[in-house]
Amino acid sequence: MARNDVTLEFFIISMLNGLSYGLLLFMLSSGLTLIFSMMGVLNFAHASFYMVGAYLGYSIAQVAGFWVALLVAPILVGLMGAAFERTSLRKVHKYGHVPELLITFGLSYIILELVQLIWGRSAVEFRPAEILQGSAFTLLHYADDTMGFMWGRAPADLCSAATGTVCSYFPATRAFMMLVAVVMLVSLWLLITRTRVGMVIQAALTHPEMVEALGHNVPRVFMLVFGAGTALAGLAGVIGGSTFVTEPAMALTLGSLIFVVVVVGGLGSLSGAFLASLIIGVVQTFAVVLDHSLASVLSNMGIELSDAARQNDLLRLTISQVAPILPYLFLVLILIFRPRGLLGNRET
Amino acid sequence: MLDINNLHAYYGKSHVLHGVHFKVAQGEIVALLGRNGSGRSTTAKAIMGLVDSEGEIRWKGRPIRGMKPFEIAHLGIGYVPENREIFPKLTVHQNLMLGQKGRGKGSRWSFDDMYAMFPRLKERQHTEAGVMSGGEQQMLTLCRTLMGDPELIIIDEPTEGLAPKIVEQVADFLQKLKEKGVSVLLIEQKLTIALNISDRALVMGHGSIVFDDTPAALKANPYVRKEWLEV
Amino acid sequence: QKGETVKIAWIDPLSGLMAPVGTNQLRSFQFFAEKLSGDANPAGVKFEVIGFDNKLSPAESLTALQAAIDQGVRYITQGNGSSVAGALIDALNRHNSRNPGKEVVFLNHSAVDPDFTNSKCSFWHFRFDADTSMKIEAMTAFMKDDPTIKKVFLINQNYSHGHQVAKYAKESLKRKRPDIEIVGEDLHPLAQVRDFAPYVAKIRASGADTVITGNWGSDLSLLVRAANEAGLNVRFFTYYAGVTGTPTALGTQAEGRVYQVGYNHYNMGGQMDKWMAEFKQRFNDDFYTGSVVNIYKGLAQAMANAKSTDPVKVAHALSGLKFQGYNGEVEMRRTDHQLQQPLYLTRWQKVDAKHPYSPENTGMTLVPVREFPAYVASTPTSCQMRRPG
Amino acid sequence: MSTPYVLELKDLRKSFGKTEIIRGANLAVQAGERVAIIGPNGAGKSTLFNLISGRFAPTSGEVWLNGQRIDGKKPFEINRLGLSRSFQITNIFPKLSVFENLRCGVLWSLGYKYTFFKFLADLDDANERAEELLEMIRLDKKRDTLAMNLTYAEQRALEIGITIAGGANVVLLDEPTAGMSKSETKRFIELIREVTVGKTLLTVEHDMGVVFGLADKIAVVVYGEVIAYDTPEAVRANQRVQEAYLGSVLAEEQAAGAAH
Amino acid sequence: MTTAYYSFKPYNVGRWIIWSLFALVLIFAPQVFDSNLSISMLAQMGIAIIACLSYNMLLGQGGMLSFGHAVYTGLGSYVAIHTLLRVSDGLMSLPVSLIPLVGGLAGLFFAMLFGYVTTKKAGTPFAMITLGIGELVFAMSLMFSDFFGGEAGISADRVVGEPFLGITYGPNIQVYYLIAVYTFISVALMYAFTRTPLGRIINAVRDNPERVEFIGYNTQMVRYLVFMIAGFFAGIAGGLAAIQFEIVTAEVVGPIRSGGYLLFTFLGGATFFFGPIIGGVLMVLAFVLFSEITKAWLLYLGLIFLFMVMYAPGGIASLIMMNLRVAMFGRLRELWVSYLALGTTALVFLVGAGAMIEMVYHLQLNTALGDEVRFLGVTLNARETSSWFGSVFVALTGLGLFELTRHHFRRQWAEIQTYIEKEIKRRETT
Ligand SMILES: Nc1ncnc2c1ncn2[C@@H]1O[C@H](COP(=O)(O)OP(=O)(O)OP(=O)(O)O)[C@@H](O)[C@H]1O
Ligand SMILES: Nc1ncnc2c1ncn2[C@@H]1O[C@H](COP(=O)(O)OP(=O)(O)OP(=O)(O)O)[C@@H](O)[C@H]1O
Ligand SMILES: [Mg+2]
Ligand SMILES: [Mg+2]
Repeated sequence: MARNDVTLEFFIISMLNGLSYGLLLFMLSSGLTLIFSMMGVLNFAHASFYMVGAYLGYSIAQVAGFWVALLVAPILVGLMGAAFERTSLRKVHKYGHVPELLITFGLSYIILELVQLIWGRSAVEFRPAEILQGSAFTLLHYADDTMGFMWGRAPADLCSAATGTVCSYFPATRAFMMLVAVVMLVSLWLLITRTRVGMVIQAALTHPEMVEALGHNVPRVFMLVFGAGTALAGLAGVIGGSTFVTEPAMALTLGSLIFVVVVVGGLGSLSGAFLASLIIGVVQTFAVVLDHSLASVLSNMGIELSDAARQNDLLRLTISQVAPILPYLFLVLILIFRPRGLLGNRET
Repeated sequence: MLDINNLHAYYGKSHVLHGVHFKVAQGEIVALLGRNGSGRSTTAKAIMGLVDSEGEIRWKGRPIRGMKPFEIAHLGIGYVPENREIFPKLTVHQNLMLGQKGRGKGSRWSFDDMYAMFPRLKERQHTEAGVMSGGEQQMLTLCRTLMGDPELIIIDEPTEGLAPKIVEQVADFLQKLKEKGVSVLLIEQKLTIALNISDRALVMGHGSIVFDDTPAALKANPYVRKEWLEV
Repeated sequence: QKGETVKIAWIDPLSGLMAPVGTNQLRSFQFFAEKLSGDANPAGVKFEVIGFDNKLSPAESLTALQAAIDQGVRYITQGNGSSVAGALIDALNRHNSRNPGKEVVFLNHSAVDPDFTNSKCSFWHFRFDADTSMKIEAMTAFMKDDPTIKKVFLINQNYSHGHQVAKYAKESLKRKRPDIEIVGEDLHPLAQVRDFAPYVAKIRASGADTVITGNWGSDLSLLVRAANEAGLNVRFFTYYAGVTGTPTALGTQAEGRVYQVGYNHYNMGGQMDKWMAEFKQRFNDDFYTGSVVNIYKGLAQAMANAKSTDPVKVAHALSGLKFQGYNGEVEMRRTDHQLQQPLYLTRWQKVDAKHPYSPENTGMTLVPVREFPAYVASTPTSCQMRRPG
Repeated sequence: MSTPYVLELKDLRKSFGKTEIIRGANLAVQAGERVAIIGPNGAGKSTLFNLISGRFAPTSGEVWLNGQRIDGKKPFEINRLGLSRSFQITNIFPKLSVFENLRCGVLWSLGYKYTFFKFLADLDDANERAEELLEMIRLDKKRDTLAMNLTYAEQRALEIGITIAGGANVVLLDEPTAGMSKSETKRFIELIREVTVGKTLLTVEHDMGVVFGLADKIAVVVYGEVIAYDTPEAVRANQRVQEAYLGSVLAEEQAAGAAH
Repeated sequence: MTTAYYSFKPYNVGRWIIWSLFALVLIFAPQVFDSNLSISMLAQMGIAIIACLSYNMLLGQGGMLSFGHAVYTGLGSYVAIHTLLRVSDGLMSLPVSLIPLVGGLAGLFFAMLFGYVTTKKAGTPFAMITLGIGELVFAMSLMFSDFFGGEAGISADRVVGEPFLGITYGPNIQVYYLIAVYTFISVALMYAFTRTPLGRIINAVRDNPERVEFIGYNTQMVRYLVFMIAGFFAGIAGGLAAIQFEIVTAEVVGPIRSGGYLLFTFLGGATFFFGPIIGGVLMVLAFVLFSEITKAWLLYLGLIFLFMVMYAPGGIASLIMMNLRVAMFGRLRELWVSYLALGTTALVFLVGAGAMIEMVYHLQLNTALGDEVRFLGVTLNARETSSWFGSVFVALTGLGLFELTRHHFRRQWAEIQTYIEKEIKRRETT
């Protein structure tokens, strides 16, 4: 068993890890919220656009550097999204939500295959810009159990075993990730509250003809929204891809998780998505840290277990092992007890 | 101003309008009468480009058939549909906002004008439109279209489900519109009001215009009324 | 049997998570089918490989098996995913007993679950890889002599392979270095985790100086990368550091801190080097599944001895066969059909004159730091094999 | 306890958020009566219907149906107790044929409930009943047309058909003739008369023609209260009603229009 | 909904014919396709058909979009295989032929369990809950290896107990006929269901739940009941799968599988009863055969879906019904030519495009075997421009001609439809 004496810097670092991971989730889900809640489209290809963002970012970074990629890749992805909306999604809009969903389903297959054709089937080496590869700051834990903090990466000699100082670094990429996510939140919030687009779309969901008859170009608005949503996914892709890994499997692993975020947060509620992402990020991170299982808890409580019982799956299961399913548990419970989601204003 | 020639309209395959002709002049109220299913609403929808149609529709001399609804709307034609298509999830106020073009600059009508006309709406301006009473929704649709400051307004059964008292108000209001130089194409069931306020009356039957003259003439013409309006 | 064509059905993933590895291995099989056919082998048979994509799914694999058998295939090979291997073994046991005269032999190139040569051992199954217990045996033999290792952390994927690595590691460490403290053990979902930072934080908190992991693919590269970023300075003892994609991800930062245990490495020397060079310039990919070579060599030898390509005869001949593998004299142990072969412990570091070969052109390579002759790595078996008459 | 009344509202109240919409409505309807409910827009007529039929639960007050207390019950429970309603905005099963629409309306009342081991085709009583209804609402020609392809008037008729299909003895109709021309309306009133013989009928209407043509009692709802409940003549004479609702000329004219 | 009013004619000859044909196909299929593989594929088709039909009870008939149907087929499989193990360990005695029923009961049980929460809601919440539950069960399947056997799964031997009339279920063919029998009965039962009161009310609930509440039905209850029935048949499919493969692994409860049911049910056509049957067949073809034929199968699959959804949102079944309608008005004959033209031009295009795709994949995957690609008997060289030119040219000409014929066909089709409408109107009036 790992010692779970949770030292302070360990706690801080874990918390930051959780937050930054949550914020990545938010970057992804914000785009989905936009599309899902405004157009009512369950865009199963959203994570695929995330992947495309990462790969495009990778290729662009090769020729023009990371920062250009950070700017250009999302735009390209956005254009792709818009194009898809215009050529395919729009055609099936009138058939209702299931066809819309299925067409994105099909799209996700296609994207996956194309990506593998273009960039191959194994991971590509996508590294963030130089300055991001270092550490944002270092937490020092001196031999005399006092804590220290310093920007950037603490010099090696300081952290050598000799001095007995323990250094925990916090990667700059993650710091950057958090920054971008927050900026994204603010700007999106402005966009939605300061413009009529949101209203037009909501109205168009129920009475598209009427909205047009009032002089709004509904198709174009839909296209823009979809483009914007996918662009956000692209942005998340560049950052997520360079921080973690850029590989064909990256879409699959996040695919359904972001739906959880959007629904748990409450359809149409950006702040909800934000909250949900953070919660899920932090919960998952800390769940990993805890090694308690029913068995260990029981035995800590002085209850003796037979070997058979100790071998029992359910009892043996540690919290860190169930970490990955917590979001879905969360989802089901929310939908049963609070169908409108955490901060949602209307039923999904 | 509006000039319709030999207009045909279809729902998918079924042929509903068979060659409709009529004109609407500046600042004139024209009543479009007829039985259920005679094709009046379809005519309205055809003008707005909401159903596929053939023939000729000219607005200020320029052909508008085949344009997109929002383009037509921007040319200054407003449309009030028959079955209260308010936006249920939005509040009354937001509904009105969506009626505006751009930010509603230079529009003849302000929110206050609307609330003044139907105080009921002012009371409920922050409730979801979806939960409002049938009548209230009817008022809302009318106002919403006016916010767009149309020069011609096509109204499909505006007094539908309104209390008699309100019906009178609406009638008066339509005349106000006229004074402000707005033309009105009024689709109505209630003969009395329609004939009281309109300058011209059209009667529609089986998808074409079967009578086009002054209300007086219509009153005086028992045949048309028997044939095309009563049973 | 001279001049006969021996069809071998390759049933492994070409799509999904393991696609890159699968693709690489299919290429390996095809490549060496060319190299070792005809006069190049004592039996003078021509090998032909038919690839089936099993999408890493046992059920799909069984269907593929059906297809293969319909095409008259009598030899199959597979390696990715012990779950699939297990399913295939069961299926073959049933098939061979239900359809005498149509027997099929299973040549396992990479599935390392010890059960296959112990509790679940079967006469029809031959393993050319070294199973988990053997690799751990070698790994710990190396760790035994390194006093700087005091605290070990076990992190593995939450499925049978991971479980076994953890299990055997704990056992043999207790045996060889009771003083080493297992400061932590973790099982994480397979190929789900994108963010290993929490695990790294945990490892750091546990104060470990060494990590043992059976992780492969992104689970390994992400783990190491996260460790680098957090400045976690520990050694990693791994199984699959050299496999497609991982070298790139390890890059230069992991220098000197990542070890791999295996039955081959990138600088075996001699004929092997030529082959690898050719393989590389042809596919611009690295050959790392050495068992492929031994499969062909062993199979051919057995056919030569049996003077036939009939699977039953060949199986009997192969069982207990001693032959020259690319890595020296090896033996297909009769009792459990586990190939007895030397193992190598290698370290991830810069290429040098003696070790020029660099996987995925990273400028890095795996340098052998210790070689274990077959008998060291060998482990006992509990197999009671039912041998057909 | 039992009352002489089929339907009885006792000091019924309903508020949405802060705004109270129904402010203590009282009404007692006798068996077989035809009651028209009139009142200004937004007075609370439809809401009243929603409270009675269980779509909303009242904030306070009681609703009695056939001597049973039903306020707060679920719509389907109330329906099973013999009360059925139609909607102001047409509310049918668009993708089913006219006949199927009606048959669905019939099933529960004939006790088939959630049956899944009998064939619909073999439920003769249900099918006959459905066919009758088809005749009644004069849609036998459109028997197999999908409901969504009917004209507006026809859809209204179907709406009524479904409403009475269950054979409930209390029927609520919300603006049944909305959107119909005079002629259509006349025929429609006839139809309603026929299909509701022997039932208790409550209907919301703005068309005075219909009101005076159909009702033997009129309830006037203003600001969520029933301010008058009496015979047509009495109500027409009633001063408050005049200014609260009818307004001058028009009412006269309309009533006249309907009178002949 | 399907043309429900046929159900009135007391004795419907057409239907008798169709059902007997169905039976005959089931009986003689393995005689025609008699290799091991094709027999096991036929068996799998039977299973897929049951699964897809049961799924369509939710999607097509109840308007319930489920992302977790594999939970019920899968758990059915697991319970079935555990039963099989018990039987072979002699802990209980049960003829193998009945084990699918055990699976069915399991499906029913779990549908009862989970359905209680899921069917409280409809629409998107429903979809999302099923998604959540699906993911949960899948994740658990890898955690509780006692029951799920980890990723290695649970395997068993179906040859247990005394052979009954010489039936051991050893040989594929015997298993196939077991499955065929189950398939026929299940299909018949599920068809019958659409003809029952509950079967009709669920349609009403799909169309307009609110109104249903006002004709005496509790919509939640209706959904719940149907959900359970669907679960039962799903479980049967699962049980059969357990016997067919003799192994059950975690993937059978996985989201991918659930997605498969959704996709192929839709592809087959959710609005008609027989749609999912087509879907089931295609499902097996796609996953087993298609993936053998070409490496690019996932790409093709994706494209097929894209275009099907765009141009035939009613699925294949709707295409068939449309043409039947045309045929009933005796206008189909004129269309043959156009269809032929469309078919050929489309084919030409596909050949070209296919060739290119294949070459790209070849370059990607196995340049090992030289640059030759065998494609439809032709040998292409992935590195020679000539091959590329060739395929591009073929593809383009194909596309061009296709567009031309399509326009012509469009007009023709529209004309016929108008005619039919008129005809219908005329018949109504007379
Ligand atoms: N969506 C539709 N699909 C098919 N036919 C339609 C549709 N809407 C209307 N129709 C048909 O078109 C004809 C004219 O309809 P329209 O609504 O214009 O009549 P109307 O004069 O407005 O009568 P109403 O008083 O019912 O509004 C009717 O016969 C109707 O059946
Ligand atoms: N769910 C709700 N939430 C908030 N307000 C509501 C709700 N339902 C109805 N109201 C309000 O209650 C009032 C009465 O509505 P109701 O539909 O009963 O009027 P009505 O008498 O039917 O008028 P009409 O004759 O125009 O249909 C309206 O002002 C409406 O806005
Ligand atoms: Mg109309
Ligand atoms: Mg009302």
